[in-house]
Amino acid sequence: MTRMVEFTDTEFMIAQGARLLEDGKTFFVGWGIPQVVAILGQKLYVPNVIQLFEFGAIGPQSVLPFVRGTMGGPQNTYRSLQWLNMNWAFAYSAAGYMDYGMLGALQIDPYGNINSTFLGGTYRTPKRRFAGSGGGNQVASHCWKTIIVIRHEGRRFVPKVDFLTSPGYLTGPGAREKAGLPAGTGPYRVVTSRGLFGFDDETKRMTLLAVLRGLDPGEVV
Amino acid sequence: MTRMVEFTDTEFMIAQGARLLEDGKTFFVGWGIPQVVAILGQKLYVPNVIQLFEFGAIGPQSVLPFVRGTMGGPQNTYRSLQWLNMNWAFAYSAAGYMDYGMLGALQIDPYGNINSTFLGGTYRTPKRRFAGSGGGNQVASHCWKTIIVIRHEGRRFVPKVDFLTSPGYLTGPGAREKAGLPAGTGPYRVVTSRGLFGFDDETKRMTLLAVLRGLDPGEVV
Amino acid sequence: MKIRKEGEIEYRFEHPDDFRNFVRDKRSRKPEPKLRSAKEAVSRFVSDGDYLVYDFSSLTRGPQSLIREVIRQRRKDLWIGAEFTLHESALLTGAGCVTRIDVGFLGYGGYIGQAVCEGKVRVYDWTNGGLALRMLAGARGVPFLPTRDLLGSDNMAVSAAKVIEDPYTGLPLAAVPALNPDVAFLHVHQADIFGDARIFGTNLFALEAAMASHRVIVSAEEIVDPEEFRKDPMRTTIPYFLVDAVVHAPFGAYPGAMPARYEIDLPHIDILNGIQTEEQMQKYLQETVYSVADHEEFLDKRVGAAKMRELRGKATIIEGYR
Amino acid sequence: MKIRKEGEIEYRFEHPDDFRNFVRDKRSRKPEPKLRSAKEAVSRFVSDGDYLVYDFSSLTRGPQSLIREVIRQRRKDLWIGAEFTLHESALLTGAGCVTRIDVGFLGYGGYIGQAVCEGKVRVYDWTNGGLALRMLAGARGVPFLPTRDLLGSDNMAVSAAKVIEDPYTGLPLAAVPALNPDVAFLHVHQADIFGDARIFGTNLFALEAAMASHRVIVSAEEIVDPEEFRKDPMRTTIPYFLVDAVVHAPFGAYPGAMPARYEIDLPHIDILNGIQTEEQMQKYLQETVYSVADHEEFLDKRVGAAKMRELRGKATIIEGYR
Repeated sequence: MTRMVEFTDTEFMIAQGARLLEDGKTFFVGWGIPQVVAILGQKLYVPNVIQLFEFGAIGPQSVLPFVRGTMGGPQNTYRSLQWLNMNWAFAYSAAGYMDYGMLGALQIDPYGNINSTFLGGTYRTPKRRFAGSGGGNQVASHCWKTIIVIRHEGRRFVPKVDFLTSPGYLTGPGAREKAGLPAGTGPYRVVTSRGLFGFDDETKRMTLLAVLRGLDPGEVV
Repeated sequence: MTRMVEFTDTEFMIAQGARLLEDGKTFFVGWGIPQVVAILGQKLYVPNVIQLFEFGAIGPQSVLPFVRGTMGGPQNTYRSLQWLNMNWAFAYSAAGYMDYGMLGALQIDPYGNINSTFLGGTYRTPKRRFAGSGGGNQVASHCWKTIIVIRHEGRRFVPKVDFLTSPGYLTGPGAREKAGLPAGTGPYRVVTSRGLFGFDDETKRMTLLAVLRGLDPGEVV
Repeated sequence: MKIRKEGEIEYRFEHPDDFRNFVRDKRSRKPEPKLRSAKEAVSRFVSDGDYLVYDFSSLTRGPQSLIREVIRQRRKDLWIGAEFTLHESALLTGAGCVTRIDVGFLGYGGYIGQAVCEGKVRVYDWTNGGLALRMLAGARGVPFLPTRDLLGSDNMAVSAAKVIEDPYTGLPLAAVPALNPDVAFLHVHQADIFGDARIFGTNLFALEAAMASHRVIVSAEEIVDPEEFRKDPMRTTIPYFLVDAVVHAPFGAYPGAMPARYEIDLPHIDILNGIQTEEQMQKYLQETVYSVADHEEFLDKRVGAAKMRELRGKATIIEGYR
Repeated sequence: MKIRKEGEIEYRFEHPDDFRNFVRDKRSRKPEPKLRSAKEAVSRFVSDGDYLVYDFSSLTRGPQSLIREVIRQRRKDLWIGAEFTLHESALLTGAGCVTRIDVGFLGYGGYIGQAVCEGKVRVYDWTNGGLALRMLAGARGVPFLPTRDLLGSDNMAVSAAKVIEDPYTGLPLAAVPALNPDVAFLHVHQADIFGDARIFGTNLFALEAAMASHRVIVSAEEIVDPEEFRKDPMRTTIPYFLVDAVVHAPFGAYPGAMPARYEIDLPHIDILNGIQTEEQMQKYLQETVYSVADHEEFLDKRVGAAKMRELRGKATIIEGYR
C-alpha cells in the first residue's frame, strides 16, 4: 500500500525547486520562496551548494527556524564563508561566479521576462504596487541560469508583463546580448505549482517540460 | 650663549615640512621623505593629524624605528583607525576628505607639475629611470593642497618636466579644472633644503616665501 | 541645486565638486565628543526636504529608533533612498514625512502599496544593485559608475540610469549617477564618543553611505572606549571623521533584530504587516511614537524589560558577530 | 586575444564575456583539497607569456617564495602588474622571466632602472590608483571604470587610459580598462586546504585580484581548519572558490616582513638594494634561487633557524593582526 501525503501548491513548488539545485554550484538566492527552496535543497540534496545573498552573505548554511520575510538575519547568514556587502555580492555575480539565480515573480511572459513591481494601471498610478526589483534585476542579469518560482495562475502567465523588472530573453533570440547584458545568460527553468518549464534554444520561448502527476498538459499550458 | 646644532639639507627639509602640518586635518602621505615628515610632525606638533596611506592605513600613529624605504609595514600601520585597501584609500581622497597631500619629487616646474618617473632621454629610452607615480598621481589629483618636498638643486627646478607624473597647475590658471581634475585643488607649498615656496593665486606660478636663515634670496631663486 | 528633472523623472544628483566642497568646509576631522540624544541629533542634522538613506532594514539592524525620532519631530518632504525599505517607508509615509522613495525593495503590507497607488508618495525604481552602485560612486567622488545590469529592463525607463558605450569594447553599459545623500542613519553594534563605529555581520553599503553623505548619524547598541578601535583597526566599519553624531540606542533596531544581540519581535512585526488603513496607521504611530517622549520611554512603557529579556535570550546565534 | 596594441602601447585586456566564460567553465566551486608544493602550483598554473599580479611588496607580505619558484622554473615572457614592484621586478628581469611591467611603483636599486633604460624590459605607467581601479573593474565584470585622476598627466599618454565624458555633468573623466590577469599570487597569514584565506592588516587589492584573475595561488604562513572560516566570516579575505592552489609557505614573504609574524631582514634587503651589475644579479640568483631545490631548502640552507628566530623575535607589533 502507498501512503498518501497531502501537500499545498506552494509546498510542491518548493520541493520542485529544491530538486533543481545542482551540488557544487553557486546559487544567487532571491527574497522569499527561493530562500526556502535553497534551505530545503541544501538540507536534502546539495550539501556543497554555495548560496549567495545580495546583503553580503557568501556561502551561508542557513539554520531553521527561518523567520518568514526576513533577509539578512543571523539565520540565513549563519556559517558563511565570508561576510561582505551588497556591492561585493553583485561583483561575484557580475564577474560570472554565480551559476544559478533563483527568483520569485508576480508575472512572467513567454520570454521569461519577470514583473515584480506592479499589476494594472501605469507605473505612476498602478492598480497594485509590489516590492519591485530588490536585487532581482541584478540576479536575472548576471547569473548564468535563472530559475523562476511562480504560482501557477493564468493571470501570472501573460503575453506581455505590466513592467519588465528583471530581464528574461527580452524580445527573443540575441536581445539580451544586444542590450548589453552578459552573453550566455538567461532564464533556465520556471517552476510552478503544476509543472516545470524550460526555454527553447532557438526561439527562447517558454516550453513545458513536465507536469504534476495526475494533471494532463492541457490543464497546465 | 647659543648652542650650535648642525643639520643636513635633508634634515632641514624634513623639519620645515613637519612645521607645515596643520593639526586636526587629514594628510595623504606619499612614499619616502613625506613619511618621515609625517612621523616627526605628529610627534612634535600635530597629535591629532589624520595620516592616510595608499596601502590602506587610515589614521595610523606610526612608531619608530621606521624602516627606511618600507611602506605598509607594521610600523607605519600601527594604531590606525581603520585598515582597508588601496581602492578605499583613494576613495577617501577622491571624495574630498584629504586636506593635504605630501609628495617627494625628482623634478618640478614653475606650475608645480611633478616628475618622478624618468630623467633624460625619452619615456621608452630614458637616461635614468625612477619609481614613477606610485600613488602620487592620485594624491596630487585628489588632495585639496599638495605639499612637495624636494632637494634644492638647480637640475630639479626646470621650466618643463621630462615627464608629468603628478599634476600641478598643468599649463596655468584653470588648466586643472579643464582637464577634469577636482576643482579647487593643486600644489600649495614646495619645501626645499634652502627655502619655502608657494604659488601665486593669479598666475599659479611658484613664488619664494622664505629662505633658510643665513642665505639671501639670490642663492635660492 | 541637488534635484534634477528629466521629463517625468526626478533624481537626486550633486556635482562631485559641490560635494567635495562640502566635505572640505563642513566636515570636521577633529576627534570631538559627538554623543547626542536622538532628539538633538535629528533636530540638528535632519531638515525638511532632506534626502535620507539608512543601512539595512526594519527587520535587521535598521536604525528604527532614529526613524521613530524623525516621525516624532514630524519632518516633511523627505526623500528616502533604501535598498530594503520595509516598514520604514510605510511609517514615514503614514506620518507624512516622506514624499519620494528610491528603491530598492519596497515593502511590506498593504499600506505603503496603497499609498503609492494613490500617489501619496512617488517611487523611483533603481533596483538594489543600482542604489548600492550609486552610493559607491558618491563615495568614490565620481559622477557615475557603469554596470552590466538594468539594461533592457523598465527600471532604465523610470530611473535616470543611462545607456553609455564602453570605450574599450563598444558594449552598451548602464550608467548610474552618484548619490550623495543629505544624511545617513547607521545603527551599529559598537561606537565610541567620537564616532568610530563597528558593525558585526554583513552590511548593505555602510561605508559607502558614510563617505557619500553630507551628514552621518550613528546609533549604537553600545558605547566603547576609543582605544578599542586603534587596537583592532580591521574591525572598524566607519572611522570617526565620517560621523557627525553618535546616539546611544540600546534596542535601537527594535522591533527588528540586532544580530547576536536580540531577535526580531515577530508579534510586533505582524502588527506592522497588518496595517492597511489610515486609521490603523495613525493608531500605531500614536501608540509607538507620538505618545512617548523618546526611545528610552518607548522601551520602558511600550516594550518592557520582560520582552527585551525574552528577545535577548532568543538571539542564540553569536558565532562570528564580534 | 588578451593583448591589445594602440600604436606604441600594448595593454592586457579581455572582453568581460570571455572572462565570464572562463569563470563558468574552468573554475571549480567544489571544496576540494588544493594543498600543493610551490613547484606543482607554479608549474601547473603559471605559463610562459602569462600576465601575473601579486599583492603587496618584497618588503611587506609579498609572495617571495612563489616568485623565487617562478624564477627557478625559468618562466619566460611574463608580464607583471604590480602596484609596488620593488625587488621582484629586478629579480624576475635578471632571471629573464619578465619582458613587460605595468606599474605602479617601480623600484628599487640600480639594476631594474638600468634594465628599463637598456630596453631589456618595457614599463607601462598606469599609477597605483590606476592599477587598483583596473583590478576592481576586472572583479566587477565591467570593461572599464572612471576616475578623476590620471587626467592632465603623461601617464595618460603612455598607458591605454582614455578620456571620456561623464553623461551627467559633461566632466572629462579618465577611464581605465578592466584587468583580468592570468594568475594572481597572494601570500596570507592563514589558509585552509580548500583555499579560504585570511590576510591580517591592510591589503592592496587582494579580493579584487582573486576575483579578477583566471588562476589564484595562495601561499600561507599557516594552514588552519576550514571550520575556522565559517566560525568567523568577517575575517575571510578570500573564499575557497576563488583559489586554485594553496601552498604552505612559512617565511614565504622573506626577506620581507610578514606583519605580526616576522620582521624584514634588513641586511638581506641591503644586498638586494646593492645589486647593480649583471654579475651581481646572477650571483644573487645562483645563491638564493638556482642552487636550492625549493623554499624549504632555501630556509634551511640560506636563511637558517637562528635568523628566523631572530626575525620572529623582532616582530613585536602584534596588536590588531588577528
